[in-house]
Amino acid sequence: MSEILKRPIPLLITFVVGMLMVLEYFFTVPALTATYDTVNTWRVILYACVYLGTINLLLLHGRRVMRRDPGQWYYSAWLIVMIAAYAVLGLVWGVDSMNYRWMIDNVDVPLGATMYASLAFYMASGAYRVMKVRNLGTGLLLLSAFLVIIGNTPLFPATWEGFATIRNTIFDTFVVGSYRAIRFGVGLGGIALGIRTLVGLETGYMGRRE
Amino acid sequence: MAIIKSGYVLSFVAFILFAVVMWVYGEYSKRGRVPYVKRLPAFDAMEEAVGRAVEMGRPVVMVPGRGSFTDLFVAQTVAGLTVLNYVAGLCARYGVKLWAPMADHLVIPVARENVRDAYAAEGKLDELDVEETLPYVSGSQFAWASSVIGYYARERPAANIMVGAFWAESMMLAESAGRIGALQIGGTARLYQLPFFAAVCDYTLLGEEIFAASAYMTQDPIVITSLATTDVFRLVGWVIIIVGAILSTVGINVVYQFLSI
Amino acid sequence: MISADPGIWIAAFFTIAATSYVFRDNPAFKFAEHTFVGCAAGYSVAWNLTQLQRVGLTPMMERGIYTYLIPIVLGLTVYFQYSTEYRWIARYGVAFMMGQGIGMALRAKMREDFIMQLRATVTPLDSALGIVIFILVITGALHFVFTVKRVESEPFRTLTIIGRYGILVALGASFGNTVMTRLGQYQGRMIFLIRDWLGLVA
Amino acid sequence: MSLWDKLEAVPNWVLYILVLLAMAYPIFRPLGLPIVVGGPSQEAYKAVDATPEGTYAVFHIAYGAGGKPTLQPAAVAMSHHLFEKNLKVIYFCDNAVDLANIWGIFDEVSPDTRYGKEYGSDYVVLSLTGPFLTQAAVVLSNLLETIPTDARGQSLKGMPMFQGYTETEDINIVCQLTTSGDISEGWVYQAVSRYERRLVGGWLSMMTSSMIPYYQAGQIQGFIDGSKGAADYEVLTNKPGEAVKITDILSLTQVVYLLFIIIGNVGYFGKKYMGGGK
Repeated sequence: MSEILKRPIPLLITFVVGMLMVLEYFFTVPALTATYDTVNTWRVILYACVYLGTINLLLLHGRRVMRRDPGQWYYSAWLIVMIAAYAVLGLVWGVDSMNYRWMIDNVDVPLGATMYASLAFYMASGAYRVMKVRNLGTGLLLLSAFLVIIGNTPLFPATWEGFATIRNTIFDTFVVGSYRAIRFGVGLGGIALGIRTLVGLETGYMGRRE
Repeated sequence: MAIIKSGYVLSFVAFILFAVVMWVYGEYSKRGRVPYVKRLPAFDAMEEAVGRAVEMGRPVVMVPGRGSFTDLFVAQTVAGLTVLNYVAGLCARYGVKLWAPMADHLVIPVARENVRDAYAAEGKLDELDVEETLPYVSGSQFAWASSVIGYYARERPAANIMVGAFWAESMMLAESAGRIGALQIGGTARLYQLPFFAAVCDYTLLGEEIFAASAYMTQDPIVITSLATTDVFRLVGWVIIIVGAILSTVGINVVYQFLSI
Repeated sequence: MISADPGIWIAAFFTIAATSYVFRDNPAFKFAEHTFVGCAAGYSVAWNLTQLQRVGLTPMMERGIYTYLIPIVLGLTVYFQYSTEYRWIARYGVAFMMGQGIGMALRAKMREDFIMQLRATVTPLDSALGIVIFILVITGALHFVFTVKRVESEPFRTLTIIGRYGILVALGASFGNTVMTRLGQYQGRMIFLIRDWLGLVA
Repeated sequence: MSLWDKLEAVPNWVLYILVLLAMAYPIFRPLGLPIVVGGPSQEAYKAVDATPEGTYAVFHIAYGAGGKPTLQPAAVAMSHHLFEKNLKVIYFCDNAVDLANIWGIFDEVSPDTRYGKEYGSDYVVLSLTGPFLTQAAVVLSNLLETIPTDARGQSLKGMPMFQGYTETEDINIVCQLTTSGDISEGWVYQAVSRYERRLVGGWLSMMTSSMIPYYQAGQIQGFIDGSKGAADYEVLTNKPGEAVKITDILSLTQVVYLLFIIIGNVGYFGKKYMGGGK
């Protein structure tokens, strides 16, 4: 009995729940949609029970603090304090409170916004150092990038409307056509992976195939 | 009879047909007739990359992406690990140092097992230290990126191979490795990061090409049947577009209506 | 007039610390990054516990919906992945999540990513725009055919090469837009520093 | 060291200082250039404008901290438009940063004083969790059953705007602003494909390429193309603000960027063909 519990039944759950989602999309059957809505509600509740990411973070940084890793343990200790502060205050004050908004607006937003924004500097040094016209392919890519940047810079369309037209034409032709061809693959490839997973051929997520 | 929504009939039939074609190809490959898979130029470049590392006496960096197994990027992560397995085999054979930074807890054991298998196949298992060759660098995006960039600056690798799921850090890696003149092979199916690899890398695997490259390496029938099935639908779509466009140019919209049922 | 609000000063410190990383990795950045990772994990715990109480526990107690115990138990099974002996129990929660997630993500792809895209391309070839899109779609589609040997010989081979160059032009356009994205993002921070923090501009 | 070597050897910190200066200068001396409004922004405006009075609009705020500088201005401009059209607006988000962003939107738009709107009667804020596609399904088809309370813990069923609320049919349009490809594509799969609602998209301009096939095929009514789209929408709603300012400043920064590409390639080709080949 225990062998069936280990693999076949979980795979059956994946298949049944997966097919419920798919059939509900194609067929208007009230009972099917009611079951689907219930499963979605369960999925929201289940999601709110799983804190693996935070646990892994605490285990990793907790170990660093215990071992007093040189040059790292105090950063890890601070990280754990931050997790505790934001978790406890979020529950005490409420995540919708103005105090909590103050904590988010003055710590999280500047950090999150600036970390992604600082990629602008990598793009600048990238443009200068590695964006070279090495062959026809990179040449076309750079020419297209160049014309789009000009079209996106109000200075140029303000002097000659044609720059905006060139930029829009590149999007309305090359980008629509080529990305539509790419999207075929994303769609069909996604279906292939989905079917493989639902029928149990792709079980990477269950660890290596025994 | 269950009411299928109008405008969804063709999609449902196509979906069922897709599963059937996949099953048929699966049966064929079980009887040894695995479909043909094209050999991509980027695949040969990997041999060139390791050869360059031997000449320069410098390491090869192979980054299998930052995806995991439980998110929707599992296929890209598996493709990245396949390329890692292949590159590890080449490094073991030619005695080149390999460095493959890890970013996800679930991927680490599988990646290390793959590389162990590759080194064992070349009879070089004793030369492998998995902790050093496949270190867990960090789970957080920018800490991970800064460690990888630090490695590029210190070790100045001869080649940098990046295949798998990547996010905003792709530009940082491609730019930093390009700055030290490494031969770069980049491949991802995450569309938003594709422009950076295409702009900076010497060889690029565009989107699905990473699946074709990994299928070519492993000849894994499950992945190849998927590729073959998507190709069938792509070619059917190709014919529909040509016939449909020509007919609609002369005013016959039958194909457009067919696609709307 | 320089700002007197302590919150603005904290935000300014973190903005500068997070930027410093680009020049050189340094303690201020390490502190900023560990703060960022910590508070992101912290608020997601508070957020999800609040949701668990509002969406799950309270309705179960007040309205007696005891079927909500099923997702809660499934959620708890996932923690068995930490035990070597009972790791297989975790598969139940993962199986439910994967089935629901993959089924939901998969179902609309045939229609929206394939059928509707085909339909948008079977339009009359009576404009330069329409013709160029048509050519790029059919050559681009051929470029991604990997398992048909016939496509590697003429005339298809030339079409696939055209397709690849079309894709590279499209990627260039996407790169150009990414420049605007990244520069625009940092522009916002620069306005914050000069206007909101230093008050050098109205 | 030949001229070409010098051209290729500018250290990074010099490049970064040039970028910082190019960003700072126009803040003091705005160029005040006219904005050429793009097609997709106009279509997005028309789609919202065509929404009948009194129907419901879902507004998904999902740009977090990374997208706030460029997309929050679009959220403000679009909120002005939704309230002007007297629609019942359901704001929703799935994390504390986006909830803080929504409070920030209300600070700038002040729906109560400027438009005479009342929380609970004309607009509401929901906080959700779970995978995105599931959140979209819940909001569009099973809201009152699954989500008992709003972001502040008040009961939804008790709110005036949800009296006699029929799931899905009452929602006339979905607007979304996000930095995540899974969300922008996910809305096509749920709002357009499964529930057949009108959808107005909004994302970072780096995402436009992979989303534009949906727009050209008519699946998405219109979209906000990053800060450029946000500036367009501010102009269309006659509420010039942060986005117009950012786009104006971007002129100089992007010119500097173009110069970097040119100098880099001049150095590269000079070295390659003029002497001292690589």
